[in-house]
Amino acid sequence: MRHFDEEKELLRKRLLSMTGKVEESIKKAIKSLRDRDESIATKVVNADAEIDREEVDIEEKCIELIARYQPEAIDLRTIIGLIKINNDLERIGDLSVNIACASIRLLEKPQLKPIVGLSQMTGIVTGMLADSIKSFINGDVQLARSVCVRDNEADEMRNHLIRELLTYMMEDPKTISRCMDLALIARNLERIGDLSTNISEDVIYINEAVIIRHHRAL
Amino acid sequence: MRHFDEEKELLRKRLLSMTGKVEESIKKAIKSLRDRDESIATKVVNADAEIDREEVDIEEKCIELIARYQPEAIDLRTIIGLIKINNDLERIGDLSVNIACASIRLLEKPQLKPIVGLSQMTGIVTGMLADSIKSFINGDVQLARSVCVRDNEADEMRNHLIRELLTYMMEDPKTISRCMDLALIARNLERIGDLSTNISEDVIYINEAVIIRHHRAL
Amino acid sequence: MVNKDKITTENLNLWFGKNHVLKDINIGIEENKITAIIGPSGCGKSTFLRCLNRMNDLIDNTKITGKVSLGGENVYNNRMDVVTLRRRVGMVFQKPNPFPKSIFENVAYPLRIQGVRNGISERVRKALSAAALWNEVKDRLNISALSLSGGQQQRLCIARALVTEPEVILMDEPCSALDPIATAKIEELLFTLKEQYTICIVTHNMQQAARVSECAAFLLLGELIEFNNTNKIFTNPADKRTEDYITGRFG
Amino acid sequence: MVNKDKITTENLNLWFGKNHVLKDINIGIEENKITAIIGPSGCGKSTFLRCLNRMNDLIDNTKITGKVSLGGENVYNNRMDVVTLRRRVGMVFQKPNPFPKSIFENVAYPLRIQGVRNGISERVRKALSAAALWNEVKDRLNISALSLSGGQQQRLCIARALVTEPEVILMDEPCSALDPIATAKIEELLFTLKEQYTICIVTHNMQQAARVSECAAFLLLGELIEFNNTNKIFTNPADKRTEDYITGRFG
Amino acid sequence: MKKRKIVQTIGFSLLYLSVFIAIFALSSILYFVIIKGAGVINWEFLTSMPKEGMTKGGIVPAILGTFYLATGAILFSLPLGIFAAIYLSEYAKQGRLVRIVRLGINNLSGVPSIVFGLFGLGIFVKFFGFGVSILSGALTLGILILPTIIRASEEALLAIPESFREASLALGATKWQTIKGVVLPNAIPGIMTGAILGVGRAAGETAPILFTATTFFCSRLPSSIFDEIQALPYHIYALMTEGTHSELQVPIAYGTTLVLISLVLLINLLAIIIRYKMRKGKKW
Amino acid sequence: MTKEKFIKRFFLFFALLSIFFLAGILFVLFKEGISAFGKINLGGFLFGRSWYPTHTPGEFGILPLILGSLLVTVGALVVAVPLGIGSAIYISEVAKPGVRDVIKPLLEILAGIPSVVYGFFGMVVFAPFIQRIFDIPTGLTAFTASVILGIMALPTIASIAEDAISSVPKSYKEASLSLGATEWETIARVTVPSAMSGISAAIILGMGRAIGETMTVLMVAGGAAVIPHTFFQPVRTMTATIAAEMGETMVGGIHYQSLFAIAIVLFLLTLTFNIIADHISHRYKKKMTG
Ligand SMILES: Nc1ncnc2c1ncn2[C@@H]1O[C@H](COP(=O)(O)OP(=O)(O)OP(=O)(O)O)[C@@H](O)[C@H]1O
Ligand SMILES: Nc1ncnc2c1ncn2[C@@H]1O[C@H](COP(=O)(O)OP(=O)(O)OP(=O)(O)O)[C@@H](O)[C@H]1O
Ligand SMILES: [Mg+2]
Ligand SMILES: [Mg+2]
Ligand SMILES: O=P([O-])([O-])[O-]
Repeated sequence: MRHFDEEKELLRKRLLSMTGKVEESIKKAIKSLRDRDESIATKVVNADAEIDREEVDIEEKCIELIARYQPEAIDLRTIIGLIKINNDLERIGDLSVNIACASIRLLEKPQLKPIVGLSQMTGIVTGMLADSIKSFINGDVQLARSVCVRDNEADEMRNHLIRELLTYMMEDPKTISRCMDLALIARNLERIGDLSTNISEDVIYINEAVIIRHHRAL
Repeated sequence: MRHFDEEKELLRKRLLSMTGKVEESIKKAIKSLRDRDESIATKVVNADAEIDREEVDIEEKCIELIARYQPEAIDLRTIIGLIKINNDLERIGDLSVNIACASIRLLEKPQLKPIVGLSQMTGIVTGMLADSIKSFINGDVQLARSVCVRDNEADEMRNHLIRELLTYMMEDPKTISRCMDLALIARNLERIGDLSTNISEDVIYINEAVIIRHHRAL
Repeated sequence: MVNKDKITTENLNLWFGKNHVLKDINIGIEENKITAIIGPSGCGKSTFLRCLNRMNDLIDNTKITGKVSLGGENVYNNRMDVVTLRRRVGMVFQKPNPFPKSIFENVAYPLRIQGVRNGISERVRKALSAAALWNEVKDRLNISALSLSGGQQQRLCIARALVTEPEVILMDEPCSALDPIATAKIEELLFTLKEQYTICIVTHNMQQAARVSECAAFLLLGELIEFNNTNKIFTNPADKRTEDYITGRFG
Repeated sequence: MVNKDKITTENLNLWFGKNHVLKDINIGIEENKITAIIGPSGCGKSTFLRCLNRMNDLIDNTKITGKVSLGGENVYNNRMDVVTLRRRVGMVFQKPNPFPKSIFENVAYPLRIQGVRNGISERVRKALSAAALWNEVKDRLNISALSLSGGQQQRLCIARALVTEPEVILMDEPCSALDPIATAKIEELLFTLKEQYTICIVTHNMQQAARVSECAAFLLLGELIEFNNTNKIFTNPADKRTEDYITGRFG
Repeated sequence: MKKRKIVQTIGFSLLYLSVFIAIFALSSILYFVIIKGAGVINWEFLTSMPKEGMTKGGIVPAILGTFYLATGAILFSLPLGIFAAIYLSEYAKQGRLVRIVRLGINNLSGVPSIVFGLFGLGIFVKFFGFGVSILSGALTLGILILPTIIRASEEALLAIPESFREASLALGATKWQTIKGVVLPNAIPGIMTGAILGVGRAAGETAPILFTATTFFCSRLPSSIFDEIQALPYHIYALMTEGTHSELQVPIAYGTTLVLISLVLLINLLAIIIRYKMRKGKKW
Repeated sequence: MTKEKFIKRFFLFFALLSIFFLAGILFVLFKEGISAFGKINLGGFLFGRSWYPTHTPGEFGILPLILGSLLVTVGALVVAVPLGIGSAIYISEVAKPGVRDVIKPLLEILAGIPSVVYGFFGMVVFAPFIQRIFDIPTGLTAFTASVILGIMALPTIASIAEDAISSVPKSYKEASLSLGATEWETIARVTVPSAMSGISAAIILGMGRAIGETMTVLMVAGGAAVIPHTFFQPVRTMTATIAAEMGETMVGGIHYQSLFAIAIVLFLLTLTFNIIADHISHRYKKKMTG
């Protein structure tokens, strides 16, 4: 195996572990809301610094690999893909922090009727995220494409949620502020879905050198 | 001048013109709201396809430049920076589409009391965007740093706006749906500010090879 | 802008003795572009290049079948005069090979053998300018060409090839004997030359091929594996073997 | 892991006649790492390398001041025996230079001159394995080394340098006569060798320096401009001249 | 380690010794010839005819004879040699013909000089009927030095890098234009060296002219190329082996030897100087 | 025929001349010498122990001449080979550039000293010296001839061997030194072995030169056509015989013919040497280029 391949492999592994952390953050943020446990949310917020550091590290490593090995063709696409995916992952991390912050705000006030859709949506987007990264690691274009399809589902769900929240707010103006936060959470979850889709698109680019983003119907 | 420099110059120019388009989109989206002119918003939505295409083109060109010239040191950082800035610009484009869509939804309903803050915030974030790109083109690290500072201002403004909107909603639940859209617009503007900050950070990285993002207080 | 092919080969085959060195090469070298030939050592790059101006005629035991057309005419036609052909298709070699004459006489040589008498110095000046060497040597045209640096010598050889205004310039690893700085200068020169000439360059420096060329051909064991835009070849080659070679996974 | 310096130079100066070729070089070459020396042609890279095993002694009119320490001992001390020094500091040259002997005898040569009698074939096998050549030649150890390919010859030379288990291996552009595929093989070999040896490599292929080395030194007109981590040099050099050279803006 | 150093010292000593002996032996020859010959040489010795049955007088016929023979030989073999060398280095394709030609040249150069003498005797003197004459001797010597000339010329031509030829051909020159314009001009110094060495060799040879050109004594200077002549080398031999007053002849022989040696060495020196100059100036 | 083709044929003609001359030599030798074998049988000629061509009937056994030639040649080689090769090694490997620039041209110049000068020197200086030292009746012996011939062949051998040694790539030397070999080890184990074929070619060419040498041996070997028993007796070589006797023979007579017959033997002998040397140096070239 070429030395470059070893380095690339190492980077892939780091990305995978970063994904694990990010996924955990999302789940925890939502869990803190469900279990009404502020400490979990705080942990998510605190964990972000590490993800941020890791992101910076990985990006530096990628640039170093380009600078040192001048990769071409699939190797180059992989590294550029890594940079972008890494970026997206970090943003997903930020989004879970956003969710956690909203959760903390919500926990200061009495509980609203629990929103089932939120957990369900979390399931979908973490699934998307996991699959997009899996597709990257395995070079599985099929799986990547399936993630893109699932994005519509997530969008659908968010719209549904927002509509539900609107009704709550209309019914009881006292809930407005809380509903706004819940809407924010829904939006963030949806954005996580979007970013996972981005990742999947990058995977497709890496493997087939076709940039497909924006081609699908908006 | 080296051939590579020519190519890089060309790319810079393209990025600049893309920035112009994106800026225009943001301003138009807000203008459509202010002037209550749906046609302007529609134009924004339609113009996005071109921005998307341009983004894909620029990114391909960047990868091509890496593949063909194996740039090192500042050249490499510039190209990687270009890829990231390009990405950010496209996202800003998407955000203005989001604003335009919200605007279209708002225009279906009677006008709320005009929100002065929104125009003001638009001014701030478009200023940030313009400056961040200017700092990139001119390699002006000073300017880039100033953009990062202004981000707090934008955040402040958004919080202020959201609080104002909450009051409206509480006062008159009929406005809830419209206020939600306005809040969305405020959030999107704030995200434009965030992305401009990202761009500025990239500019600093390109020129000083120091990755500063996440270092500043969150 | 539709570019037409300046040189095309059709089923070009070449044997050195029993050694089948080029196998059914079909390629179209576009006008006013730089085409690069890449491939591992011994794959037939130089041989291919030397087919185009019939320099292989000098080697014994060579058998060639197929067609090489230069602007529509078959180069291996009996009516094609080799001397005229070589005047139309200039060549620059791996090692700078100026004659041990003065700078001026080096560039004037092709004119002199053609019996040109008038305007020689003007044409020499033009060729040296085109080869981006004029400013460096204009005050010492009479010193020996051998006292120039390697990179200058190579540009002198380019000027010498340009002076009779060929249609095509073939370059066989023109920078492999030069250091990176001289190489960079030659590469920059190529970008300006291609506006007027059709250039075909052999290089085993893949990065160089990537930098300078618009089209690239990948040869392997005498076969043309892939011929495409340089961008395509270097970001997304169609053939697995090209990809392996480009990314250094080969062999 | 703290790495200590295997070789250090202190204010190393060298003159060829009146030509001041190395100027106050202070450098520390770390143990079990690959250190690359880069710089434009004629900047003194080879000369610097040849100072480390006193190969410059062979050149007349050389004047050297300053210190070169190998594991603490000054190499230019009178008590230092050049023959022993060269055994401790092996060297691999630009052009593969196997002796016109069999493969086996090439590698056995350093042992034979030292008067080793026992276990020669075992040590030859080990050296050839370490140079990643054993599998390719094990069945034909008695054929002439000159019938190997260029890349194989270079690995043979590496094996020959390894057989006496030197502490340091100096390489002066070891791949510049090789094609990209053979080069890739040697580069891979370097990664495994550095676990056991301290390696210092001169190359004018910057990409190669970037790929293989952990530390890199940039020389210019005999001065050490920058000496740093390779990462740093190639992504963010501290000196403007390094940056210009690395990005090809030089000259 | 110590043992290796000692071996080295012994080895080097042997080398010094052999060079010393070689130089000593050769220079002692020069020494004797110069010491003993210098006294004999004067203007008269160089410019007058021999007198009194070779026991007195000068050696002018021998000097002239050697001059005629060497000039004739080079005039004959230089064009032949150059043309042959051009064929070999520029036109010949590797193959049986060239191998045979080359073998022929190598063997011709190895043929003992006395055999050339017999050949000259058989062909020029007898068969063509030139008799014992300048012409026969010059032709014989010419053939003798032909391999030297061909080799030197070929070497000079081969030293012209192939890249010059390729460059010229690639610029649209014909083969002959290439030879004329690029190859030959650069080979001339090398060819000249060969020619000069040939002259030196021709001037010093004795055996080939024994039966083809020389005579012990001739009373007048030659008037045509069909005349017999004296020559320096033969003169030395004759003085030592013929005649009856050896005590008078030996000093003359010393003088003649000094003249011959000076002549030949000067010629060789010239060739060597040219060659060194050329090597220095050559940058390709 | 085009101009270019004509030019090529023109040059070809001259290239073939050497062959033509060689064939001519062979032809002349056989034409004049072959009829000797009609009168003397081949075995008696080659192995006959006495050479009395002027007796009646003449005896034409050239064994003493062949042995004389061989003895002198071997003796010459014993002198010339170690000195020549030692000098060659010294010049190319040991000498400082300044020294080399003097010694090398000196040897080259000395290589040009005509053979008759060596003969002369041998006669007037060296032979009397030998006579005195060893207290023998005449100084003109096989030994004297060997030494003089050896000195004469020395520059030739040295110069060819030097070429061979200095054409050993410098990189071999550097490689060896960098592996911790001493300079002597480098010379003995790398440089000289690499140049071995070139050196052998030099020796064989030197041998050819010695065996074909005429004037020197004619003047210093003493000229007795008897089978030699010691080094310190006069001998007569084939070349000397031809040179000495041709002048006195009757053209076309048996003596004349037998001298040509000797030339045939000589010619074939040197031809063999040359072919061997050629073969070796050919192989050498192949070896050096891999
Ligand atoms: N003059 C020749 N005679 C016989 N075979 C030859 C000759 N020149 C080249 N070949 C053979 O033809 C094949 C192709 O050679 P060519 O020189 O075209 O390769 P290349 O791709 O240019 O390699 P490199 O990168 O080493 O220059 C090789 O196998 C080579 O051995
Ligand atoms: N043997 C020598 N005698 C005199 N000067 C020399 C000698 N070798 C090198 N130099 C000079 O020393 C300087 C440095 O040479 P050196 O060979 O170290 O350069 P380099 O950096 O290795 O260049 P390159 O990349 O061309 O190998 C040059 O100016 C050169 O001319
Ligand atoms: Mg080639
Ligand atoms: Mg060097
Ligand atoms: O054979 P010679 O050299 O003595 O003429």
